[in-house]
Amino acid sequence: MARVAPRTGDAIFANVERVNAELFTLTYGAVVRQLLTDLEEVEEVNKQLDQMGYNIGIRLIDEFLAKSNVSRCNDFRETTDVIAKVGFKMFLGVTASVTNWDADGTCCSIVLEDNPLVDFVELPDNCQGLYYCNILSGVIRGALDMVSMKTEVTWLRDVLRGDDVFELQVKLLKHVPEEYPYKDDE
Amino acid sequence: MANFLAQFQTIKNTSDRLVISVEDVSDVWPTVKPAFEARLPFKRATLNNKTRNPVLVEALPAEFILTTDARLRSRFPHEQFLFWFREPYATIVLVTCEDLDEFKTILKPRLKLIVQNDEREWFVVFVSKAHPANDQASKMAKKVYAKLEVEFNTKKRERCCKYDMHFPEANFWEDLESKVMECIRNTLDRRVQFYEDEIRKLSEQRLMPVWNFCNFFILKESLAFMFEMAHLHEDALREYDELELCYLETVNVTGKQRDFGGADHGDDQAALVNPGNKALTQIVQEDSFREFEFRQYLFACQSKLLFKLNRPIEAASRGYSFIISFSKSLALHERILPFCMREVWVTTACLALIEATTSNYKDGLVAPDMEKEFFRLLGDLYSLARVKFMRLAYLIGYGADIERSPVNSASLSLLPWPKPAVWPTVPADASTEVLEKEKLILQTTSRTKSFGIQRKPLPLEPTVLLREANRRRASLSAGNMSEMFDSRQGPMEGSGFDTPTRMSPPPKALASSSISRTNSSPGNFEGSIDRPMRLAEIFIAAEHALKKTISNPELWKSLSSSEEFEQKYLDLTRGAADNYHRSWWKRHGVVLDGEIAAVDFKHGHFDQAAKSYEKVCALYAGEGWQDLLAEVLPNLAECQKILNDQAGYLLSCVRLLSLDEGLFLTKERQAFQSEVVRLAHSEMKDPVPLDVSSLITFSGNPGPPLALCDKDPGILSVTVWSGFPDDITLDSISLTLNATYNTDEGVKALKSSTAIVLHPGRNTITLDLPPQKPGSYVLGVLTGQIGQLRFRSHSFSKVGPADSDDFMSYEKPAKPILKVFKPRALVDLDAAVSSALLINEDQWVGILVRPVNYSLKAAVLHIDTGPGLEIKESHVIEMESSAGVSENDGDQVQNDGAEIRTLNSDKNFERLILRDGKIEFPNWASDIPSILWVLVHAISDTLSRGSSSATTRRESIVDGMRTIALKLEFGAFHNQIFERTLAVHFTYPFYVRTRVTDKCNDGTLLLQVILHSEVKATLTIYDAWLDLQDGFVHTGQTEGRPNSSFFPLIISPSSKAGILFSICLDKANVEETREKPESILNIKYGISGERTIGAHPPVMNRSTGVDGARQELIFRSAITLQRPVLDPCLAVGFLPLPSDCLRVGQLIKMQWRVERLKDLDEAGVSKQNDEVLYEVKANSGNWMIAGRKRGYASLSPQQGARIIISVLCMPLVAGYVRPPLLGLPDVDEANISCKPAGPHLVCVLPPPLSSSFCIPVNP
Amino acid sequence: MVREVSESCVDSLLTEMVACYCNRFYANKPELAARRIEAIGYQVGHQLSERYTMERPRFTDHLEAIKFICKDFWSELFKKQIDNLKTNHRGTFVLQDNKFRWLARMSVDPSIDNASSVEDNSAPTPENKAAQAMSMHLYFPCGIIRGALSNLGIPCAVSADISNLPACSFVVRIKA
Amino acid sequence: MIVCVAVVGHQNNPLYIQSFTEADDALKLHHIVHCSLDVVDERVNNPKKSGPMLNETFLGLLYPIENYKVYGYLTNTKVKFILVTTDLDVKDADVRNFFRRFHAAYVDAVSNPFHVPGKKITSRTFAERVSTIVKSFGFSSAG
Amino acid sequence: MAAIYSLYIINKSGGLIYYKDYGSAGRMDTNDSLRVASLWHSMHAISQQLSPVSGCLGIELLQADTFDLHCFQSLTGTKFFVVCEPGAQHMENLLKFVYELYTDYVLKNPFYEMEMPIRCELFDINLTQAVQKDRVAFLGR
Repeated sequence: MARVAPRTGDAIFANVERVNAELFTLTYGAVVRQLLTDLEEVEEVNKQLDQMGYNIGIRLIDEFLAKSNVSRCNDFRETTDVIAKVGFKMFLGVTASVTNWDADGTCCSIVLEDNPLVDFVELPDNCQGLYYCNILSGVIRGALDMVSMKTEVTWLRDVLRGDDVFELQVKLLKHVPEEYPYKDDE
Repeated sequence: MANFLAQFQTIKNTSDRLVISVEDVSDVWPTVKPAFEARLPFKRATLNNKTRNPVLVEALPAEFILTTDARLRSRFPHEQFLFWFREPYATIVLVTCEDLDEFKTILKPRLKLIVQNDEREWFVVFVSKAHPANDQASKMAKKVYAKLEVEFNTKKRERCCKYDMHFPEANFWEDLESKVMECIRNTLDRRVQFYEDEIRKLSEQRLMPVWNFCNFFILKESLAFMFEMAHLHEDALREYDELELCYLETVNVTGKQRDFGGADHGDDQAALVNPGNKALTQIVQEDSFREFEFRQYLFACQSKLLFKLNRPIEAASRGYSFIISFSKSLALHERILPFCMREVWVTTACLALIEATTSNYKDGLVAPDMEKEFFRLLGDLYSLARVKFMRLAYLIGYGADIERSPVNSASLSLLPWPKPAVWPTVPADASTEVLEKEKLILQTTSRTKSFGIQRKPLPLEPTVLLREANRRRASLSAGNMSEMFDSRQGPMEGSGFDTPTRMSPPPKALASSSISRTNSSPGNFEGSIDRPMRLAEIFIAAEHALKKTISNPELWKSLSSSEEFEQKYLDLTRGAADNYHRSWWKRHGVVLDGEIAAVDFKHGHFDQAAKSYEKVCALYAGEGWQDLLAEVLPNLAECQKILNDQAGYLLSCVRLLSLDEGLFLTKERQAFQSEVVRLAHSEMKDPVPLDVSSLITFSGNPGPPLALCDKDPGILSVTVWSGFPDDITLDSISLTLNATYNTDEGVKALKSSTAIVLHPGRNTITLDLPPQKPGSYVLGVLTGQIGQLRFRSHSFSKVGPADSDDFMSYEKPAKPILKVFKPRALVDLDAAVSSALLINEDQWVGILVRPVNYSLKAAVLHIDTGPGLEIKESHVIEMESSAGVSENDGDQVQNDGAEIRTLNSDKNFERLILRDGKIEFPNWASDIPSILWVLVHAISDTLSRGSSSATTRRESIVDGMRTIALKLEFGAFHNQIFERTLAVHFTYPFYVRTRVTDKCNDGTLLLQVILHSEVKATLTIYDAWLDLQDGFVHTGQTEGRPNSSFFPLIISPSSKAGILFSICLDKANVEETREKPESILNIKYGISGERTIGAHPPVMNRSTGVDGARQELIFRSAITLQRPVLDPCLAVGFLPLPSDCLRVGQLIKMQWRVERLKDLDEAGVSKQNDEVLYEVKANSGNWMIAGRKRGYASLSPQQGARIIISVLCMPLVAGYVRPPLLGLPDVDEANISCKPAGPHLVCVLPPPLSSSFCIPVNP
Repeated sequence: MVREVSESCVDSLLTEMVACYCNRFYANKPELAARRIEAIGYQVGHQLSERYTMERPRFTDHLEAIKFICKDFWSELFKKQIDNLKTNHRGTFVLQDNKFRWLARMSVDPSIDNASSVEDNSAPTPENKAAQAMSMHLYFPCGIIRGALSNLGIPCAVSADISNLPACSFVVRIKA
Repeated sequence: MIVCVAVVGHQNNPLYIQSFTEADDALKLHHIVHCSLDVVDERVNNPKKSGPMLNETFLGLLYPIENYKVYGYLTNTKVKFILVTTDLDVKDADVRNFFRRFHAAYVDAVSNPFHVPGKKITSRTFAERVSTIVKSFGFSSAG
Repeated sequence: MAAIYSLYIINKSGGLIYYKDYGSAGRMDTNDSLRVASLWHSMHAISQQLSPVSGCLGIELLQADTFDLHCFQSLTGTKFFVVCEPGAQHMENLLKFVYELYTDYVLKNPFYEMEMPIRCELFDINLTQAVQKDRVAFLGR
């Protein structure tokens, strides 16, 4: 059947239900703060945020695919591009750019100038080492997991830590092949 | 027209009430005068105000003046209208007359003449002299009066009234007054009308050059004055307001420079509340009104009216803003005014206004909030006066006496410095004074704060003045034009704010006054402008200048000496503070109290000072204004120190320490600490309690709480933050734990006996923890001792330093720091053998020791055997780890059993020695299950009894039961005790039953012996023989052994085997008494068993090892053989019971049938053999025998005779029980055949349920 | 121009936040989880109220503040107002939203009745388990309301009631 | 010229106070701000005074003292902004506008998830924003 | 005219997580549906391997003489397929739409656990609306 052409991020963002970014920003902020209060260890908080992100990602990917009927990407390069151009736009209303490809095209950086998560945020001195936006990396990891790409997502630059932009490094660990319901030896 | 001013004012001053002229036609005035004047002032009058609305005036003053009076004659018509307010407002025509003719001829024409002039408001009063007794006369009077009325009354207005000299009519005076009022009202209206017209005319041409404010003023004020006379103060006030407005509009805009005024002597004293201060002629010169005087004059008039309206509050508020605005214009003209005129004026003005308003103010006549408002105004006035006064004092060198507090620096530094045209120079002859001052300055060292606190000088240091003064002189000398006119640039210029910015001074100059003093060279000081003046010179110069300015003696007095100054300063400050306290502005009040305190302090009134300071501190602390608090708190502390209020002093020190770090230098904070320590260790009479919650905070360590078991001591480590700048030694410290859930559990205090040194910032201290009750605990209060000082801290590290978590956590529950678990089995002791052991043999009994998540390190086991059991001390005790055992336990143990198996695949084995009943556990056994093998020996001297078909087996567990009491001491301090008594069951290898299987006709009996194996081990029987009791003999020659082909006979666990013996009755000696009542069965057997299973070969040759080596045991069992009933002559039969009716507690009749089977042969039969003795045997626990147990029943000797013996019984227990037995003691058992032969059971049902009838039912 | 994000961001964040606290941290202590979630809401409400009351005169009485919550505040959050406000004039207000957005995507197992209210964390018997799971998601909005009001100087307790879905009513009890 | 701006919490505790004079006279400004709270209290608690502008956030001029003016602003959440200036002819519009922008800055500052309500505002961003607002005071009635 | 017999959703590991029978021909009991699901799952997978062209995404349409089977597999491996009468139109759009409903009402329902059978009334409601013929037709354009 004739595949429907993928839609641009802006087109989708224009159509989806939207809410005040403030609500989102503040809520996330409150969550992070509460986590810090309860878990006390910054490292632990980073882990939890990533975990939460992952759980969100594995659900969100389907919505993403459904709304932005993108077809299967040929390679990792294309995938990351879609995430940056369409994914971020469609959910956060901002666009990211993809840079710093390595030679074999399995590792790149998603660069984010603007990030609604961190409006108003200033890290207190006792929370250095906190990756405030760690939830994002989790989401990406989770989402890619669902389309059978095992990845490793790490923060390279963080505005809250004095850098000029946010930079997420996405490294493709392995491309899990489709598993078949029967074993070959059967 | 200005030349009228003088006259105008005199007139104004002379005339102060309404005039009523009296036309005394017939010379009766003298006689009536007293009566008339008695009516003055008029009680109530209704007049029309400017807007023609009736206004009620109380007590309207007026004056009767005869028209012939000089004051009313000789007026120039042109001044008439100008001073119209003084003209009569009513004219009373007094007449009297006795007869009509006289009236007609003389009086009437005269009156007509008088009243023809319509300018005046008039009416006629007819005075009747007629005495009432003489009614002739009075009639006449009436007639005349009637005539009079006819003549002068018109329909629209009554102009006559009649006054009876002797008996005035009741309503006469009302009549009179109403008429007077009518006249006054009309006159007033007319004149108001006139003035207004005039004023309108003038104000229309206001913008024309010819226009002259003076006329306007006179008209306006005349009108105002008229209103005032008529007590219409509202209107009067309005006139003045309009006048002022007009003045400000017209006068100040017009370009041409007017004389400002205020140059005269005494002008420095504000005259804003006395209008008569200066004659108008002085105020006005060639048509120009001097602003200085005139505005004060206007305000004075206004305030006067306000007071008359008794609105002192409004007066105050208007006055305040007037002063503010007026001082602005004073600033504008400062250059032409005397030195510091402005400051002086404002001071005096405020004081005057305060004086006037307060004297006119009566408490409680206004709403409370209005009142508060009023006091606030007074407060403002006072503080304004205070500030200006301080500035003056400062100029002449009392600066050192002024407290350098935020308040003063704020108010002072916000004031502009005086900007005289020429800065006063030192008079030539003042050299001595200057030297004096120099000395004075050098002496007065500004008080250093306690604790050696260094404060950067607030901007009212002398240097500022020095700079300011010299700057101005320099700039003026340089002819700096901008400076010439800088007074135009608005008051703010040169005010404290931009002072520092403008002349960005080198820090050295700013450092302190002393420097500037040293670098000022003494010597020739002819006011040579280029040389900067020295401070002393400035002071002296200012002093002289001020002396010229200030005319008010006592103001000068209060500046004459620093003591006087201080007095005044105090008064003003108090005034301000007290009033603020009564207003909304508490803070202002409290802060000023602080200033008062400073002075008190200086004079050594430390307790007052302390009180005030405390208030201030409370204010700042309560609202968290630490910077300000840091200013005052040291002073408070010092007071307390001096007052020797140690508790207070310590507290202050602590509070100082707990302020923001940045507020004090480390050096200073160290000083605070050293004070605390010093006091703590100094000799204090009684220990002082101190709350250091803000300084020492504590919390549990991050991470999970310390977990302990019930009755476990432990070591608790707590994080403590110290706010002290240096290490501090706590002699002792104790921390309370609060149980979170069970509140009945009180607070527990943990003490640390040893001294603890707290470093600044984070510390971790450890306290050893006595055993606690189960539950979870949070930290409570930290208390401790520094020398004599008992401190306590409640706070957790919420306010702790930065490294502590300081996130917004609304109701964050206090984190439990300690969890003590419920008492639970920490270890389990159990018998490791699965079945009974052999009695009378050495046997290994295994004790399974299983720690339950708890270490048995260095545990000690006490073993105590019960009666009938002994431990073979000779032998060692063996211990081995028993991984295998843990399989069949709960999963809890299961999985740690699992991990055990992994960690020690090789089973540990060890031999231990039992020392006086105690065993020490090896370490390897502290965490894993292990078995302790103890060699025991159960002794029982009784033979086991077999049972025959006749007698059934008597089961009794107890005689096989032995107990081992175990007591395990373990835990870190052997504080945990676990006690258990193990029951070990011992048994004989066999249980023997016999029965006679067959009777051969040759009299041989086959005796079957059935062996039940009682053990879970295989038994091998090697031999068995029977020692027969009397009455029986063995047949054959087998010596009572079965033929040996039987043996060895293997009996597998818990199975049976049988052996046959052939015996026969011993005919020989039936009769003789039996000394061997029972036969003994001997069995030689072996056993092959494993000790974990249970009965097993005894240890001795187990130690020699080889189980192949067969070792033999002897088992002996007693059995009673019954002679079979060979010739039955009596038969006893148990009659069946009705099936259902056997219930606990219900009587039942048991019946036996006794039958004679055959005649007894004569031999051995007693004569009374027609009677049989019977006896009922029953287990009394099960049965209650109601009838006779024993008795004789007659039974005829003939064969076949039968009787029924019946006995009433009641079953006591439910279940299957053996019924009572009927026995016949007299008859040889051999002759009785029973039916049923063997013992049998009957079923007893439980009792019918009923609450009334209960019997314990044991299962 | 007010900044926006896709609604599913907020939805997933909330879902995950609740899941995280209820299933991972305090799996067996619903009341503790509830406390935390409520606290998160409280902070958000606290900050939002600060933001949304800018540019408007101060409230003179409680009713005004509550009305503000119902109208402007709610529309900022949900692009709709509270549908129905009731009060007993003694400090208790009931704000009902007939189609509460945050419940719009939730469907509890039909098998289980969902009559519940946030207050009762009675022992999680199987039948009110789902109801409790539901109410866990309501602590957040409750916290928001409480935070907003208390920041406006009105200390209060807020609970939610979802006896008739998808309507949801919040009960505000002002602490006298 | 603006001399000092301050944020005062609803318990009258200073949350942020910044003076803009080179002189080290911060202390006296603390004092002025603190005392001006008296006026705020009076305005708010005393019905008579606050007539029509009963519940307007802008409290207007608090102090008519000679050489400086103190303006006040009270948010809905009972947080007070105090402005001390030495210009004696200030347009009300300017002050209102100032407070509006200041309020915005404040709201963003307290929106920082790590800011603890009732605690001092330590945000650098806030400080910077404030100083720009202060600098532009009076010039831009529009902004 | 285009009648839909039944609708299936299979999770990535082949488990049937949703099955709806719209009456009409060939009514089946639960076991049958389970069987069909697992059968289809493996068939679909195998088809991908057997396909001559590389990068094949598996069967999309299976035409039998009594029914058509349209299948749509999301990139996350969830399969939606519908059994309908031969020649029914717009089925892929329907499936696409079901996918969106799935994301909206199943995945966003906090109480739904991934990969588990779907029990969401909201999903049911919206689905039934979607399946009505006119709805399908509408989806077509």
